[in-house]
Amino acid sequence: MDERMKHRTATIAAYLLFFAVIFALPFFLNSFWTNRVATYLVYSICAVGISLSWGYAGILSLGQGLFFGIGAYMLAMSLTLAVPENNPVPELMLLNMQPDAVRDLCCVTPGSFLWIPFRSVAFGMIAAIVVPCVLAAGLGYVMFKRRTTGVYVSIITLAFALIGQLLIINNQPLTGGFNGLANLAWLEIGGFEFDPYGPSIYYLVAGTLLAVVLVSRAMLSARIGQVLKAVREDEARARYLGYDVENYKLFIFCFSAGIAGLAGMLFTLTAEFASPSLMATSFSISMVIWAATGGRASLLGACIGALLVNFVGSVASESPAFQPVWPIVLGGLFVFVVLVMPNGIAGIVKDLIGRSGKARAVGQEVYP
Amino acid sequence: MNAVANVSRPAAVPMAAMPILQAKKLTVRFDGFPAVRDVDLAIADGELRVIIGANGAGKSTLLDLLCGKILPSEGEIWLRERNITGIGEAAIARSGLGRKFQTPTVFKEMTVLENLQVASNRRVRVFENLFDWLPSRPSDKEAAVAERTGLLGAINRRASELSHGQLQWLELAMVLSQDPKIVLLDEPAAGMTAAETDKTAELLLDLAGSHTVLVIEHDMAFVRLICRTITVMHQGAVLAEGTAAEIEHNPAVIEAYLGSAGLSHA
Amino acid sequence: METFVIGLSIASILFMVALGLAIIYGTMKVINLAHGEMVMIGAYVTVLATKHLGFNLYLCLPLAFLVTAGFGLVIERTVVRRLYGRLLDTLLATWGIALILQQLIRIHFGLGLFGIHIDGLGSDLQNVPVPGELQQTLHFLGANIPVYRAFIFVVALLLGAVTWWLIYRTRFGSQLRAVSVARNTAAACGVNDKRVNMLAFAYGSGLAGIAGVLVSGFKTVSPDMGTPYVVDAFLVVVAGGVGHLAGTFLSAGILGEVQSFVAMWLNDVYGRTVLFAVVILILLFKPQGLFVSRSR
Amino acid sequence: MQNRRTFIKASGLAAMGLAAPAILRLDGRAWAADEIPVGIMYSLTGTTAIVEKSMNQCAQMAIAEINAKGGVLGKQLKPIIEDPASEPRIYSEKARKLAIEDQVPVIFGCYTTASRKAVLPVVERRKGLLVWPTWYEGEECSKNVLYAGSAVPNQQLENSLPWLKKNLGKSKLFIVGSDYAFPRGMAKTSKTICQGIGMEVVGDEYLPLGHTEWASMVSKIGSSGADVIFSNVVGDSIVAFYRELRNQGYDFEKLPLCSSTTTEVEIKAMGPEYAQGSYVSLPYFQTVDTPQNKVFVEAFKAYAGTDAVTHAAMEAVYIGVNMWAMAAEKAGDVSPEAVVANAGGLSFDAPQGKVTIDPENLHSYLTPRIGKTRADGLLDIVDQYPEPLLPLPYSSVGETAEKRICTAGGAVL
Repeated sequence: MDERMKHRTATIAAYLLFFAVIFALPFFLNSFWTNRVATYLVYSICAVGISLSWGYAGILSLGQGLFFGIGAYMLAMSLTLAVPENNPVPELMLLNMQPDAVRDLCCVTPGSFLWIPFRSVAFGMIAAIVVPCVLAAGLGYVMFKRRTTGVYVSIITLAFALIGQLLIINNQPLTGGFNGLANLAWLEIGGFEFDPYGPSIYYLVAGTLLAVVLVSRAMLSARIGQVLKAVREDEARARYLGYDVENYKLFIFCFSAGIAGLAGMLFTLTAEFASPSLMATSFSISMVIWAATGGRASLLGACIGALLVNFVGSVASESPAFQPVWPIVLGGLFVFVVLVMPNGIAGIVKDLIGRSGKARAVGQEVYP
Repeated sequence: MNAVANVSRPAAVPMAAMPILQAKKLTVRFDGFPAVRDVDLAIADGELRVIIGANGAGKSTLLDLLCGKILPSEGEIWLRERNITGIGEAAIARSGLGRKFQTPTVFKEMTVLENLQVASNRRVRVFENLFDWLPSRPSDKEAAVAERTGLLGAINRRASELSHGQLQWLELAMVLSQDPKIVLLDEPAAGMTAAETDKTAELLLDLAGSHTVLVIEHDMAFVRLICRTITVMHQGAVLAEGTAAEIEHNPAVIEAYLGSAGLSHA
Repeated sequence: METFVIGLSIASILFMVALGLAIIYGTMKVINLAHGEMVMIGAYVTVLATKHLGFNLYLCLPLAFLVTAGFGLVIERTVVRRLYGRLLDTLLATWGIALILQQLIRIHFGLGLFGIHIDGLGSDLQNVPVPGELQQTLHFLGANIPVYRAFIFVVALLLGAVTWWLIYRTRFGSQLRAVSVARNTAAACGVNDKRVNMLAFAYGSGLAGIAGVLVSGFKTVSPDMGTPYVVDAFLVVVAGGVGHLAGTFLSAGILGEVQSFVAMWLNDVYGRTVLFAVVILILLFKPQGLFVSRSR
Repeated sequence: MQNRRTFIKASGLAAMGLAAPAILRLDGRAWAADEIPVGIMYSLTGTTAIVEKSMNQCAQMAIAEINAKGGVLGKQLKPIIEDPASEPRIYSEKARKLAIEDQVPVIFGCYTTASRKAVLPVVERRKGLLVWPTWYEGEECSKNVLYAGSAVPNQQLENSLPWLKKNLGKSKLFIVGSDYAFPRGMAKTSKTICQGIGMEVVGDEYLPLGHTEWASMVSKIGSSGADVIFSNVVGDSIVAFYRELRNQGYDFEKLPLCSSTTTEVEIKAMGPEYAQGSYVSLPYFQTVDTPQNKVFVEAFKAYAGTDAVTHAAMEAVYIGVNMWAMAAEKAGDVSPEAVVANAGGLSFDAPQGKVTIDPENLHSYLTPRIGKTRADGLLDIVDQYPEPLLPLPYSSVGETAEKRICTAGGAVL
């Protein structure tokens, strides 16, 4: 029994250490680095979502950028309306409206009534999480009821995200098109204004990350975590034990979409803009890269992966020595991780802690 | 209800109780080739039925049909008065049909205890398991079924470290902990030592009272140990049904299996 | 009629790029995100050959095939070989390779998107002089068909036939199919699966190189021109049925036509949107691809 | 064996970790007393890298020239170069680094409108200053952006559309563009101008950015009965568009094309023979014969290589850097508020001629020109305004010289 106990205490210690460092950082960083690390933490939340659906349920979604982007847009719409001169109608609609249109949200351009509920910031924040979940539920229901698995899921989600991006760019009078939404007010809750460069946003993001990780850990150590592991290993066997495997996959798919939406919302707070480029394929792929670098089946690994990759990417592109070659540094990091650390950074951390027992078949995951 | 009454069976087998599991005119074709043709089957509650037949006789396909893995081209499957044709594997499993596969399919990366916990959990919906805390020690039920299949000692060992025989028993234990009404077993004794085979036979006989068991088997020695009624399948259809003695003297069976290893060394 | 021809030309380009991917992914289950970069390398080979060696477009085809096949060989030997069976790790590794290749090209050639070249080799480097006879337009059945598009279509057909012959009519082809279906059993029967994989990866990359040559005829050559092609090629391969050559060919045709007709009817933006929607529907309702019969 | 491999892996990871702080310099950068840090933020990688790389070099050249003449207020300018990689997300991040960590008083950066919108919140919130060079769709009136050298729709259309009608006798216009803010803004302004001069707009179509499949659009143009095309297509699509026109048998004598975006860079990329005979409406071409332009072209060729070409976006960067320096000298202070306050009314003898900053909307009076592409890839100037034209950023929603929307106090919609 002691081997399992040793493993559990080591994991808890790793989590405590990680979050201790994260919460202590703002005291050592200037306001720019506080904001930058806050953005990295937003990416970590995304990586946790991917690690959950991919690492624990075997669902690799290459369209997570869509849910992230929608989360960002929902809050951005609320924050746009919160800016005084955007009332009653946001500037982007004034510029694109027909000369004789009524200057009211209901009918200035076709579809502008959709903006009305976003007058309340609370609605924007809730929608940032609920809308991605609803979209994921719709797509997930059709996909999993048809028992789509493996690379088909990845390609369908990829195509779905591309459709989302195209539609947003194409409806400029409604969404601001390719430029997205800038000119946003700061989030204000109960009189307290969140300054993107101050520690307030940093702790909001760090706290959310902690909450997301804790809820996910609790879920994974509860029965559902066990069922998910079973589903990932042998879907048919789980089915013959009476489990509706599709519902479990759907739940995780929606849960990680909600996490992506939440991360998107926090991105809007730290970067103060939302643009369709968040839904691009390259961004969705980089999310998968962060989770993979960190070690797919570990939430902490995903966080570390996201922080490390973004940190190396930023620092390499800024230091004069690496500037002309920073994509090579990044590309080299990915190849290094896959060849030398098959289980990602988490694999290394586990090796260092010295888990007893034969090293798990290194990286041999049988993919359906 | 009238569908149940007019079922016709080739051999007159004393019908003790209302059949718990019934297949009517069950047929399935793969690109035209009828793997199973017009099979009528009625299993009584608590009966231990064995299905024998040469390779390719359609035994495994029949089992796949019963547990919902494959949808029949024609015909129906009834569980007591409920038509369970095509309601999906999970629903069939939940209505009381446990299936053990030929090659032991268990969750190898998980421990024996975890395997049993997944199997014995009857509240299968997502939200029921969301924050339901996982005990680290087996419940009485799990301990009992582990003890019954001789796995109590290895309860915390990873499934991938078990021997072949132990894996078969683990899968059997998992099926049992689903507390199924009917247990479908696909060659449970395959690849086992003589001692293990005897223990399995003993286990199945012990089961017969409380559960209905349907076994597919080749090894006539093992069949002889455990069964009362045998159904012989040949090229997708039911050739004959009856006790071991009747089967061996049935001319159609002998002709179909002249010299085949399956029956001759009975 | 005109739209049909346009659809055909879109289809032939899609098919060209997807063919190489069909080999690599279809038979070896390796997600190669650097496949787009092979198209880019093929295009740069054309640029260099026409500029320094005075090759015309036709000669560039075999040259580009050899160069990109060489690149494919190197990538397979150094990285991909260690990752068989780990499908998703190849995704990560090949994405890293793609980044490295893009930046190497960018440094060596300087920025080549619009042909303006700040450092490194000559300036009007990055466009390819298309041979005279390919620039005319044919008048055929009332539609004027650009000869260059027809040329692409012919090369696509030719390549499809050669690949089909290679896969289904040669020993190497049978070994390839054996390895793709059951690697271990094939190896057990004496098939040197390492060599087969290496050659298949090289051949797939070579096909992408040829696609690069043809694409450089109507598009500028830039370090990151390759990425969009990976997405489109993947859609075509998976929709057509993995590892099923005829499937890839027909699905490229259908997707090309869909995009062309919708673009003519609505606008190009909806053309792309409907294209993606069609792929989603195909994958949902015919996961094995359009042309694979339902197997047991 | 197992633990040795782990040790190697662990040390690799640790080494990467240790190297980081050295690069990071957490405490921000300390500047020598006689140096002014200025930010240069043009993409060196990614899709728009090619045009922006030349802008990066032009900015560095301009700063080197100013430093050679003694710098600004006696202090040398210290350029800090960042690579935003053509991603709005990274533009925003790098702008924050320049504004907060390096505390630069000015950022010379951004090319597309999308990148500017991502940087806008940073400069406006931190009271910084962005000097933005590119011609764009207007509809913006920020007090933290100096639109030095950046033309607005009326400065590209008020000259070209009437010229096409009067000189070439064309009256059926087909507007085509990439699907984003600039082409849509240009289309709106074009429609209002066409109504004024009795020109019929027979088509207004868009296709996704970077889309290179032009066959359907070109045949749609052919069947629309248009006798002249106005193209607001950007990026890689331009090359595919011109080549497809040639492939489908159109030539610019029968069906003239005027573009707002095909500079010398794009012409060289597609091969001059494809663009020969097409028109471009921009304030600057390499062939502008002013003394300053001769010096500018020679200097840039010396700096970036003999076969480099100069183009409108790069010239605008040159204007921006110089006018910022002039405003700072005049104000005696490099702070953004001082520069903005003193920029209004300043004039600079730019390569394209005299350029003046309008005090109301911080845009620039520019001289609209129309060029016709020659065989060698440069453009002959076929039409030129006698003096610089007033910039009207909100012409798409009816701003006129008399009824100004963008004023010193902000936009009044």
